[in-house]
Amino acid sequence: MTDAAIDAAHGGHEEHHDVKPVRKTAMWVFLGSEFVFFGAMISTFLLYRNTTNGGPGSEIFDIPFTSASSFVLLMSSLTMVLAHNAFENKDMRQTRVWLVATAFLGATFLAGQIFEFTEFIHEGLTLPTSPFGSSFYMLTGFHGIHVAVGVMLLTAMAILSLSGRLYDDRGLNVELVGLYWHFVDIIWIVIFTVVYLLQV
Amino acid sequence: MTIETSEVEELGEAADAAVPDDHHEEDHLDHPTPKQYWLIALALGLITAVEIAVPSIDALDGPVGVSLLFILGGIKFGMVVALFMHLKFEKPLYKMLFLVGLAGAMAMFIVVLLTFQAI
Amino acid sequence: MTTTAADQQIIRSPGQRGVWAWITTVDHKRIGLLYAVTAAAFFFIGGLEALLVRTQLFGPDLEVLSAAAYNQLFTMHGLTMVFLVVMPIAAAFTNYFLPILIGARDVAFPRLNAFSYWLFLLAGLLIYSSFLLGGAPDGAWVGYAPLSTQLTEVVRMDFWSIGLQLLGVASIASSANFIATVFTMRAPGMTMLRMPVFAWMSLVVAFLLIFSLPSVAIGLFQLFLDRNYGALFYASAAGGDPLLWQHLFWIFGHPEVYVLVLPAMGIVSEVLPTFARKPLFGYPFVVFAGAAIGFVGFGVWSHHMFTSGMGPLAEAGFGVATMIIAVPTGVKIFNWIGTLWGGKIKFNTPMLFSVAFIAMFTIGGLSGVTHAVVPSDTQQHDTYYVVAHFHYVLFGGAIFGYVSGVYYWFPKWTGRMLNETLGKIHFWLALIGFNLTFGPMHILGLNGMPRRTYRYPDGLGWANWNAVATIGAYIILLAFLVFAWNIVRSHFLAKGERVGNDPWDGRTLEWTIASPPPVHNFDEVPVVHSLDDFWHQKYAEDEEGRAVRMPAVTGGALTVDKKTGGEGDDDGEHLDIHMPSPSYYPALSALGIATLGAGLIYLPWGFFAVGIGGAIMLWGLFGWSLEPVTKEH
Amino acid sequence: MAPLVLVLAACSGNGPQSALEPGGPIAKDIDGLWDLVFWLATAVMIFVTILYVWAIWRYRERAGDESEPKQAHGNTAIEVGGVVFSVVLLAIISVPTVRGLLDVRAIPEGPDVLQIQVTGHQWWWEFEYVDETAPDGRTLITANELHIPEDTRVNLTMTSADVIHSFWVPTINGKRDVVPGRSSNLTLIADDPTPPGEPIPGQCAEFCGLAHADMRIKLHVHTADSFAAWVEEQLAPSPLPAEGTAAAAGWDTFNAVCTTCHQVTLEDVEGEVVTYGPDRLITGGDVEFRSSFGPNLTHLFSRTTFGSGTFPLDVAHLTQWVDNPQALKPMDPDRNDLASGRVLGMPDLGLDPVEIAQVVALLETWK
Repeated sequence: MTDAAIDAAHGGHEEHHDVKPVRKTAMWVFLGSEFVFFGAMISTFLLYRNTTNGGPGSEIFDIPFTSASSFVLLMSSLTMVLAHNAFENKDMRQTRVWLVATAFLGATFLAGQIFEFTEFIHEGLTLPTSPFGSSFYMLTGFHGIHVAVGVMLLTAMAILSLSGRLYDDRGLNVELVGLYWHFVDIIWIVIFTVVYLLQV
Repeated sequence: MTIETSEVEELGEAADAAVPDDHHEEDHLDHPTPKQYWLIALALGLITAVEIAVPSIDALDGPVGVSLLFILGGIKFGMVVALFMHLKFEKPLYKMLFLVGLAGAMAMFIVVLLTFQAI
Repeated sequence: MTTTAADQQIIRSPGQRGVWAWITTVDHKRIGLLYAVTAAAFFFIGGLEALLVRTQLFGPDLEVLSAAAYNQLFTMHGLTMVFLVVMPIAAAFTNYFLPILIGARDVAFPRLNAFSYWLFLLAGLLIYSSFLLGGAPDGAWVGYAPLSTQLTEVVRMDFWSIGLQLLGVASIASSANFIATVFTMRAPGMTMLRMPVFAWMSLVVAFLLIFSLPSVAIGLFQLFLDRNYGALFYASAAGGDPLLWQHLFWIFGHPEVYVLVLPAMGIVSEVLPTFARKPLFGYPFVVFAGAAIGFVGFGVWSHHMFTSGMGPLAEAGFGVATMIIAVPTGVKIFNWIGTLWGGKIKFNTPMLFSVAFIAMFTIGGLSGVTHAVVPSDTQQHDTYYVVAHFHYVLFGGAIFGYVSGVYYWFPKWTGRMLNETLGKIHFWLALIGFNLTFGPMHILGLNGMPRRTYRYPDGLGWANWNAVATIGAYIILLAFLVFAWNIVRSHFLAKGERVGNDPWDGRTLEWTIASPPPVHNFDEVPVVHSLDDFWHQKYAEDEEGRAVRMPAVTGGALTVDKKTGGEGDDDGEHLDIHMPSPSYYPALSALGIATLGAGLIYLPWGFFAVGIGGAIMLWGLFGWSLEPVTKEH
Repeated sequence: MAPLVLVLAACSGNGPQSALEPGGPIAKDIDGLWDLVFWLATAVMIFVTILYVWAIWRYRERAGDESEPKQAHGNTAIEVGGVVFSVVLLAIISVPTVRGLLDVRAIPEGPDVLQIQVTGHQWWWEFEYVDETAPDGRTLITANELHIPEDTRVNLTMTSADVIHSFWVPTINGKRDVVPGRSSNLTLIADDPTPPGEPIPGQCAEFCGLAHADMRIKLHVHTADSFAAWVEEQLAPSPLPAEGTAAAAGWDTFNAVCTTCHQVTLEDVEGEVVTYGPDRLITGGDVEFRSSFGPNLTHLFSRTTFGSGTFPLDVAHLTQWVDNPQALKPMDPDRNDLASGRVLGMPDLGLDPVEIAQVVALLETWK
């Protein structure tokens, strides 16, 4: 986004510096703040976990199905880190392969989520059913939006890599998108445990 | 969650380390190899399998199972953060930013839930 | 400014004129000025709203305003002053001076910076457009559910929730920007503990925002879903709990108070040493105290909820935590007094406002301690006593601090001084008007007058003090008209005295560069050797520790004489500085997001606007990420 | 500033709704705590002011003095001392704070406690004396004017029918929010009976929409005997008007229009007692509250005010009210939705002047 600002700080005639710290700092700051974002939704869910207003509750969860899609998302972290690794080794073909694989796994997870939502709606759980329904759909929905944004970024990068425009010093770079993607994954690790597995 | 007073000196150093002047190449130090990444993923998959099994084991009903799930989830969380996100190998500044967000959010929302007697 | 030579070298020409130059600017100084001008405009609107409110309350049972109009006006007054005045005026100072104070040429992400401004402006305009579209938000700035979710067919509170959401996005973006700037862009030698206090406070504020805004963002989404999609987060009949909103709001809302006041404290910490001609007493303690206020500030949100029924345990805990805040606040006050002690104090206008800041803030701080005493707070909560308290903190505190900053840095912005006589008239009118307005409110509150009431009956002993408060409010208006005239006279009528780089014999880096500064701030990035580096370039200390002026050094930016001023220290012969090029994509992206937000208010047919806004946003963001940062030759 | 605030505080008459004029033991405790904190804060203020004014005066720049000041950078001992000093001060106030908090929050128990259920509505108060029952099992329900005996512990159990309100009679106790879906408690103990017709004022303290300012409370404190008499009088039904009077014509209108929202308990000439009007239950947490859509009008004219303590109860005001309620009090009845329980005020009933006079004549009979 701003190599120029870095340049500016040091005068253009000085040697070109590693520009990553600026972007990476901002990315870690952003991820830190995302904890508050998801923390608010997770605690809302915990508060309303048993507030089903006569509608269905957590008994409608299909744990084997969600476990499978959780596994898919977990593995997408592997492909993401392999993409980053290939990029560090300047292997563009490998990078592209792993980026596409990550996007594909992410899309699979999203498809699973859409299927799950459809099932739940059939069983009578919707946003206006109960505070439980409201907080469930909001939490998993916002996570899904994060995944969707990630899939879009990964796809954009895969396309950019075709024309060799995948740079280290752009806002849209493999390492930053990777951080974001892993973050979305760790949030799902929490959601999977707290929402699905802890059915007290 | 801003910076705790006692951490300020440390923070200053961390920040100074982040100034682009210093030619830190630590980004590229000690990262796991692709093979290790596969092994980490395998471990994550196995832990997930155990997690899924926990609710169906009657002996693990109640607080034991709950704590086990939290521990297993925590291990997965930590592995992805430390190894896939490379935070283990990163500057203290990034660790601080990430952990302050995590710890702060947890502390605040646990207090919120406590005021509702929800946990 | 004689930057002609440099202009030819700098790719982004500072000579661009007209509206387009301002829309596409990515220069942190121009963006800072945009924030300042916008905040000033909103300040007069918000002030007008306050005057209408005060006029209605001049006597018992007056009928100047209807209840509906009153509720909209006090809601908009609060919203405006918090989100559209004090936050942006703090952002104005931070934008303009944070990079300069730490020796940088711009913020870390100049285009993101421009995006934050445009989104802030459009969100403000969106909220205000509600006046033309059936009525402004009327649920108080805190928007407590379920009052705020009650009338879903009336869109007023949707303007509030969407507007706040957009403002939150703008603030998060600029906070991440400032944090990255401070951690990665400091000049060589500018260690964290050599940063001016104002830079420190800006950093603390950025952290406060980044960790508090997401909480209210979730609350606002929940309210929005409740209002528009039948979600049941706050529907008590279905088991939803209205107190959840209060937690999510105040987890943000309390740190927000420090967001509003800490930058003002930073300004005061710059002004006092300059005019007392002494270093800030206990610099590390002042810095630590500011950080501690921010840190503890995250643990006290529920003291806004002492009457809501959280249970005695939580109330006791939050009460004691709230008292702890008084400790670092006290540290700051005593260090400011320590700074004055033994100094040689010049009472120029900036100093007068800073001195008044400390006095008024002390009163506000002490009345704050009385809120921590929970049983006592059950009497004071939601009364005019609270109104008095937070105006002492936010007006006598924050606003006085920012006004001090305006007088202090105006010569840096414009190259011209504000008039001292007018400044002193402004000061005394503001001080008297302020205390007349808000002093009596303590008594009104203790005597049982609740806030947010559009009328009150005679016979409760409130009439006289309300009349006094209203008269005070008009004196404040007078004071700020004088202020506005002072600015117009000095800058726009060009009658202000021209000054050089360093009119106040300052201590920090901004005084080493031209007034107004060149686009690239520093011809040569300074190397910093100590706190108050510039002062130490100018003064040594003798054996007794008294300051001794050194002969002017030659070379670089420091060939500045305070008497003549160093106009045009920019010899720029061999400057080859690449500043980022102007870009319209940030403004375009902001326009897209704001359009999208506006569409959400008028669902379902607003989906049209959502679609258009989304398309504009994507266009903006793609253009943004694909365009090179600097134009190729 | 501190002296100015003191002077202002000293020369102000406090008024009947002032927290500084406590009329009961709880408010007195709170006021005592306030006094402690106020004087401590004032002492700190005076100390700081003296230091500050002295520093400003002593170290101002004087004409002709060209010397530069000593460059003092700080003093750790002073910093530590200041921190310790302020921590000690705060410890001094935190102990009584916590103790006072526990006292204020304690819910009184025992057979001598008068139990009253309070329901907050936009924009009026409903009071049910759950232990005061008529022979036919009716409980005592009244609105806006609360009656309690002196020197008796009264436990209010409160919830809201719509948005958050806050019950506040400053001279008796601090405020307590009234939250929909939850029940909250507040203890009232009043020292002295109020003179007839001069109740203690209070009002809603949490912003609750359009007429928040007009959601007031009147608290009548009785001697034990007069309270018992009041209870007996209130539990008795009001009379159904005799045939042929203006009031009887008013009753036809009332029964057709007003009982949609208002409850009234009447006794006809045969001695049959009937309660007209809607009856609904509102849950606040674990407690159920009986409620209607508008104030219960049985014995309306035993009250001193109407419109939630806002207007004096006389024929002139009442006529105006029945004619056009929104002209007196800002409300939003067009958005009433009784099916979903949403009531935002009394609608304009569209009655002609004759009907209005008849209805008012009827109301006058319900003393």
